[in-house]
Amino acid sequence: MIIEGKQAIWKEYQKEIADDKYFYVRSCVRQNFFPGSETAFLQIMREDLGKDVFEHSCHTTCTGIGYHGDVVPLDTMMTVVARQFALMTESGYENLVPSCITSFGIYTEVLDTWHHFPETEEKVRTYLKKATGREFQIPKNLAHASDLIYKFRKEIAQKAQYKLIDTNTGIPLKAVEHIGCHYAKMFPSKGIGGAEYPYVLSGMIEEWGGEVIDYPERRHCCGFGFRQYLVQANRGYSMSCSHKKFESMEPYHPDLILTNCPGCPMFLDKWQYAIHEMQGKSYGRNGEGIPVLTYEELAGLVLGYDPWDLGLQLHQVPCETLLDKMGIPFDPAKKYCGKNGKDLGHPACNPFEQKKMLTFKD
Amino acid sequence: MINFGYSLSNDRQIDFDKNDLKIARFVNQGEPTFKICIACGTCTATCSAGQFTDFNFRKLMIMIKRGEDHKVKEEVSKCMLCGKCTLACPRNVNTRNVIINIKKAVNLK
Amino acid sequence: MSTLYNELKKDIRFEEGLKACINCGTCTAICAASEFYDYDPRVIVDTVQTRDEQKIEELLKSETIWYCGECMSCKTRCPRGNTPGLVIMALRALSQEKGYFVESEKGRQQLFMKRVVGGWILKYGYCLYLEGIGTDMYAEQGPVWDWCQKNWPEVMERLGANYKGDGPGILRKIPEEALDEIREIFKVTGGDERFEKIEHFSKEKAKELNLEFGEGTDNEYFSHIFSHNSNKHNKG
Amino acid sequence: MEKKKIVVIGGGIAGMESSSFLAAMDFDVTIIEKADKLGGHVRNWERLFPTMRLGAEVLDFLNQGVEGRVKIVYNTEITDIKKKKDVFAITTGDGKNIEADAVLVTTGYDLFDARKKEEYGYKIYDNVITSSDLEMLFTEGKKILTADGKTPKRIGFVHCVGSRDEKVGNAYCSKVCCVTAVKQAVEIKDRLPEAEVFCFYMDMRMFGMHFEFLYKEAQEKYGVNFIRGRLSEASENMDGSIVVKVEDTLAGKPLRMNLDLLVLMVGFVPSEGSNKVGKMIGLKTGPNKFFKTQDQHTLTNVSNIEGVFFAGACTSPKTITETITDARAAAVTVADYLHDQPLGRRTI
Amino acid sequence: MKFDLFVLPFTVGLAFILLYTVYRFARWISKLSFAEKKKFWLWLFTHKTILAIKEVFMECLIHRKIYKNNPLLGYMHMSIALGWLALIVVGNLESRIYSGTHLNPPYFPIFLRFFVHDHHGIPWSFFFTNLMDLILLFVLSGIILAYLKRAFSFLFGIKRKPRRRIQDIMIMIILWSIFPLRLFAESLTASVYGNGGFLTGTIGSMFSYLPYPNELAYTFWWLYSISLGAFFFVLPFTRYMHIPAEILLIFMRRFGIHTEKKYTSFADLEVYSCPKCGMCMDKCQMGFAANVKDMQSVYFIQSVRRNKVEEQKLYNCMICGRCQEFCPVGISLNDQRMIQRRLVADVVDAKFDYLPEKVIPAVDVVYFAGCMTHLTPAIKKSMVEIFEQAGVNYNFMDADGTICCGRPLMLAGKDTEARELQKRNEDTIRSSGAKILVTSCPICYKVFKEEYKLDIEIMHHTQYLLKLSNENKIKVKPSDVLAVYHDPCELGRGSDVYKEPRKLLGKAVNLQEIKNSKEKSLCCGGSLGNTQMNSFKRDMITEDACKQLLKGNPDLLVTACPLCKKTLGKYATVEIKDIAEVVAGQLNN
Repeated sequence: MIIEGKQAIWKEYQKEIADDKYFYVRSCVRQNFFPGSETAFLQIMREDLGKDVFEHSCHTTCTGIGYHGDVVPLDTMMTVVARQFALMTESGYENLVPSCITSFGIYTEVLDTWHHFPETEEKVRTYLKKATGREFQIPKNLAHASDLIYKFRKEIAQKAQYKLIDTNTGIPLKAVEHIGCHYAKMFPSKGIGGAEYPYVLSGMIEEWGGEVIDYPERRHCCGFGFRQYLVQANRGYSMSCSHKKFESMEPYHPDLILTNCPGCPMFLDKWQYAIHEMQGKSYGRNGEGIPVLTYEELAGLVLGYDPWDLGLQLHQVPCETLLDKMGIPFDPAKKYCGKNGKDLGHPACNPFEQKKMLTFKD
Repeated sequence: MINFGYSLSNDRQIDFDKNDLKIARFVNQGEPTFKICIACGTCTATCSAGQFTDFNFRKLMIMIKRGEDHKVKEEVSKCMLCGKCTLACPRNVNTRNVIINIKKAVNLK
Repeated sequence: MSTLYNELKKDIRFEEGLKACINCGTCTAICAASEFYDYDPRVIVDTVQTRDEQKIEELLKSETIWYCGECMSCKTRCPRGNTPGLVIMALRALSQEKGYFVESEKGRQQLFMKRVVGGWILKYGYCLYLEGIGTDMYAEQGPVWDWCQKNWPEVMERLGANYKGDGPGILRKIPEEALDEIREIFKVTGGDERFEKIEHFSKEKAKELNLEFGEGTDNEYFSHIFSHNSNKHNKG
Repeated sequence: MEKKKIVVIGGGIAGMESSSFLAAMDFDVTIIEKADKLGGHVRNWERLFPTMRLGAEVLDFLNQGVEGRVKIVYNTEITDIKKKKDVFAITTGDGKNIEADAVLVTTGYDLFDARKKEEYGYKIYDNVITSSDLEMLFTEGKKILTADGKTPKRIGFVHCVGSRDEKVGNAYCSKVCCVTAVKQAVEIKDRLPEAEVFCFYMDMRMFGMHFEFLYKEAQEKYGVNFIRGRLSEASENMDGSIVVKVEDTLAGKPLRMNLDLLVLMVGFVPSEGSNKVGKMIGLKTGPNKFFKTQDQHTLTNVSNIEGVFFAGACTSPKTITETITDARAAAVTVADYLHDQPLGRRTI
Repeated sequence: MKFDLFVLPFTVGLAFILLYTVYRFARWISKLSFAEKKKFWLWLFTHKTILAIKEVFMECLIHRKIYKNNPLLGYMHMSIALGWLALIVVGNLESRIYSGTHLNPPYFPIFLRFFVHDHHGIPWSFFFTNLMDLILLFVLSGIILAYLKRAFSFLFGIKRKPRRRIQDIMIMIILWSIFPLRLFAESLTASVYGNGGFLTGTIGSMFSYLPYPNELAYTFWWLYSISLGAFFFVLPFTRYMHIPAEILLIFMRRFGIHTEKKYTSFADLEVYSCPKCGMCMDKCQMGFAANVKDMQSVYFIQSVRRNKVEEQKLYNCMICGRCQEFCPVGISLNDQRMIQRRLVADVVDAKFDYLPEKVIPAVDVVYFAGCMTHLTPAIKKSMVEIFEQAGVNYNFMDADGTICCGRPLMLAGKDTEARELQKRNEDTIRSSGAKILVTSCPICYKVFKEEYKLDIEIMHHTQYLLKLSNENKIKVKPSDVLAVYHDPCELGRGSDVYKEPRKLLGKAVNLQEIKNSKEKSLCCGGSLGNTQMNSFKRDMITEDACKQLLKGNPDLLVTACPLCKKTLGKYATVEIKDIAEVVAGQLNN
């Protein structure tokens, strides 16, 4: 691997990202499965970086999953998107920041469509007016939430309390990144680093002391495939895709998988469990899984947030080993507690934790 | 082991490095013109068996060259050996002998 | 020229997605679906560009158009600047428009997508909703998720969500007037129409297959399309 | 009366052959060459398809025409060209001025920069090289080795890299890559008989005399394998070998394969020189960004500016044979113009 | 009782060969199938035996077949075979007269001159002495020719000689020495006693100056006897075994026993009857046109006899049957090859369950174009045109897709598979209730005739078109086109159809006959019988065949087989047409 080659490409794919005043739209998947991540993102942006990130209580889904599940027609999707724009315009913002890669893809696609087929924009404006009486301006700047973290990765590094370095050995931790198909595959120029060697996550990992490792199936889809996961009959496909990735990354022994898209971390996390339950195979060392983090969670950890405030307890693959490596203190007892220590009991057996016990015993 | 109501799908991708090329090697030995096929499909277009079934000799040869053996025996058994393809082949591949050699190869294993 | 082809051409995504295909196979080579299904986007695009009415109709009734995962990896690479993924979306739209989707096992699953994802959008304003994604239907979500769901309010509280609350925040309750706007948009832009079509044709099909059909998720037809897999989708 | 002056821009094979003929027709010919030698790209090619003759032999032949007949200005680039009435004033980098009654543009082509095909990982993966890198190994008589010095067991050739690809803005076919791939595949098998060689192609465009024969020989005698499918992506394995993803379109299935060495058959793009010179005189370019000739069938050496002519690959990808023929045609066209023959006045 | 030690080698040898021959004959006969045995014993005591004896005389002694193709060679064989027999017969007569008794030991006539020197008072002695000398001279002339043939085979128009094995060379030398030895023995004895005929006497008088005449003569009698004995002893292990074998073969053949699909006792007898004369070699196109020299029938039969059949060589034959036509023993070489192919390719590895059940409407005539005909559409077009013109109630059975007739599979030795296809076609044809089946492809024709279980008339279109024109269903107008006709192997030698195409063509064009036509006609090189030969070799054969066909510069080359048409078309320098096209072109209704 010749790193200079990649750097050359990264230089070519730098995109304009606004400095401040962002209009934030939430992600259906992320807020359900990684609520801690969205919380952390806002906290980091607002408190640690002192940025103005506004969230409108009336904003909704972009209908992305419905659209890519082919039940929501193009016009409907575009009009819903237009409504988000309207809310932004009305709130006096110009920089749109979606928390979801599918949304990011949707917004990019819509803007691109309007650019190439202006008549469609006109149509949508009339639809929106008719349906809601609203009007909108096209965002000046569109960036995915991870683009912001990337943009401010250096600032975060300065405030960093922990690094992606194995505190016992001093060796940088090995991270594989999973970018999420809709981030740049559709519009390479809209993603930092482009479609082939996206830099948005690699930049964070490098900046925070880790080592990025490339592996043959890096670009492969996690397998969500919308209808492919949601309908049980199709899930074999969904799982097989992640399986392909795990098989490909296994020999590199990554310490963690860092993800960009809200769905991917959920799948890369849960499929490790399912594959283990089906085939008895696990991909981490000592029969453990490979911890999967969202970029918000990683940023949070680096900045010294409490792992349980970030929601790492919601991961099926435990992250404790990673925390140990990074030297992040945590209180196992608080892991499954509610606010101010309320005991919420325990999840039923976690295969990976059992394994861990075993391996610790012998 | 839990049953989730579905399972891993098997991979359709031709994994060239995992595949075994012994049939291909055998046929190359027995009928060297096997090598010079340009997969133009004339054989398949003219094939007598092809009039009645989805037998595709062009594809069969490719599959063998890629080591995708699982369907070869069943496929090759459809050939009537009539020899039209030999007459039609622009590259003078001795198709009948190719078929005969494929049959030998599959019968070997 | 084929009338179906003309209808496809009306779809902007089709215009965008198919100029002229040279059958190089770049799309199939990178396609996740083609690794696990008898699926070849190259062939689909090539079939469409024959403009053959009958072939296209067969396609619209086929399983194959439902295999794509819409990851759009094909868009990145096509040397002719086509996007098979978009062509698929156009085909799926037309297949539902014409009611052909119920002719295929995978196509029939659209009823699930409509009722679940579609339903949630109109009800909650989100494509996914907590209560709907329990381990009963999504077993692979595992024990932790199970625990999480049991203790949802507390867990959410701990993680700074505004669960079912007013104002902004995670999983907040979206105000009715906002949801009304969304519903209105669906009405105006053909979303409802699509939904009705899916319901209508599915009902017909259920009759044909004489499976008990009903509202919601708790009926024979629904659970059939959700879990039935003929395993005829990957002959290797 | 004194000789008419002609400046030939570029001393590649097109420049060489056309100026030889023009000089022989008793014109005062000057070649302006940016390098310190004549011959252009051909200097980097050891052997030529389909005959495997040495490139040097062709250059020697062309030199015999140039030597003693033609003035050559080496290591010189043109900074400006002005046209006053029928006379061109050419300013060179070192400030000299050269006058000419006619200008023949033979600025040729550049090879496509393979880095633009990011997914193939040129200059990122250690074992991905281009056809010209490989040819360089041949010319310098070096061993063919992987990055870590091993003898490659399996080598792949990717056709159409930077050609027939709108993603990099080149929709045209570069014409010579298919046959070059076959030539180089054969040469590799000559050097490494044990190695497996695979060519990944979209269409085998064996248009030239004997090309098809070479193709057949590659299959029959050398056992080179051909897979019809365009490489979608290449990735690097732990051991540095390359895994490629392609659809075997003839099998209708995606295929993955590990290769020790991946050779990218880079196509033609208009040369930097062409672009500069083009801007200076205001030469039109066609949709493929090569110089646009007055007419595609008939006025193939005539530019949109009177007194400026084209020869060789600056108007479109050409084989050596075609370039030489085109150069001679250009010579006649220029002479015809300077003699003010009515032939040049024909319109279409 | 006259006796001398030296007669022993001969006598013992003779005894051995007689016993051995009886044993082999018994074995061959006993191993016949019941049906064949029945035939054998049934016909043995009938006129067929007489005919057989006549044939034995014509072929084994006169060597008629060889004469036909090569008189000089014929004479050589005859002089030795017939001459030798004459020596034995006449010698016997003579000996009876000399000894005055009918009971002489077997060696007595052979060595008569040794035992009897005084001819005074013996009637006819002068006549016999000179007659025997004459016969001896006759035989010697053959032997001399044999020497010459060995040295300068070209004198006999022989291009290739098969490689000989050591025992064959040995026995040949022995054979060559027998009669010269006899000559010397008799001449020396003659010189001692001053008698002898015009040959032995004359030579004897030359020897009269030699010392120890008695001892010398005695030595030669020993040598003569030894050479005879040796000949008899090695014979069974050499190609000369064909001499007794062929006799039995002729009888059995006369009694209607044939080579079948399995390797029967008769097939084995055929194999032993091969004299390895190598006549097949020069006639094999793969030899003289394509320079393939290791697969000809002579070698093939050898390999069967030593059961060392090599698959590659077994399949490297066009089954054109040309060698068979020229085989002096008339061995059914094609059948022999097919037997071996069946043995090699015994695995059943084809399944045709995908073939549809096809039913066709009731018609008088079913037309089966055949696979190859679909590659030469002009032929089927012409046929359809003619059918329409003649107003025949027919059905074009394989208009959309042919189920192969099965012959190609059979040629590869795969009869079981072939049968499956044939059943399909039989059912379809039966469903039509037609009276006649017409096919355009000789390959199909042959197999339809021989293998199909159909009780309707099978016709190749050459025959059928002739029938139509004879019945005036079509009128063929003549033209002055000079045409040459190429006999397709499967139609000519394969199915014995020579007359009809010529009669039919005669009506439309001026037909030109050439040297290699009918039985001798050349294969076009396209043969489906050979799976081994590459296209270059095939082309060599085709090119050569074309040259020979077009020697007389005809305007038109006509054939009656789509495969031949397609193959010859490659090198034909004049227009090439199928006979059906010619007829269709000359219709005037």
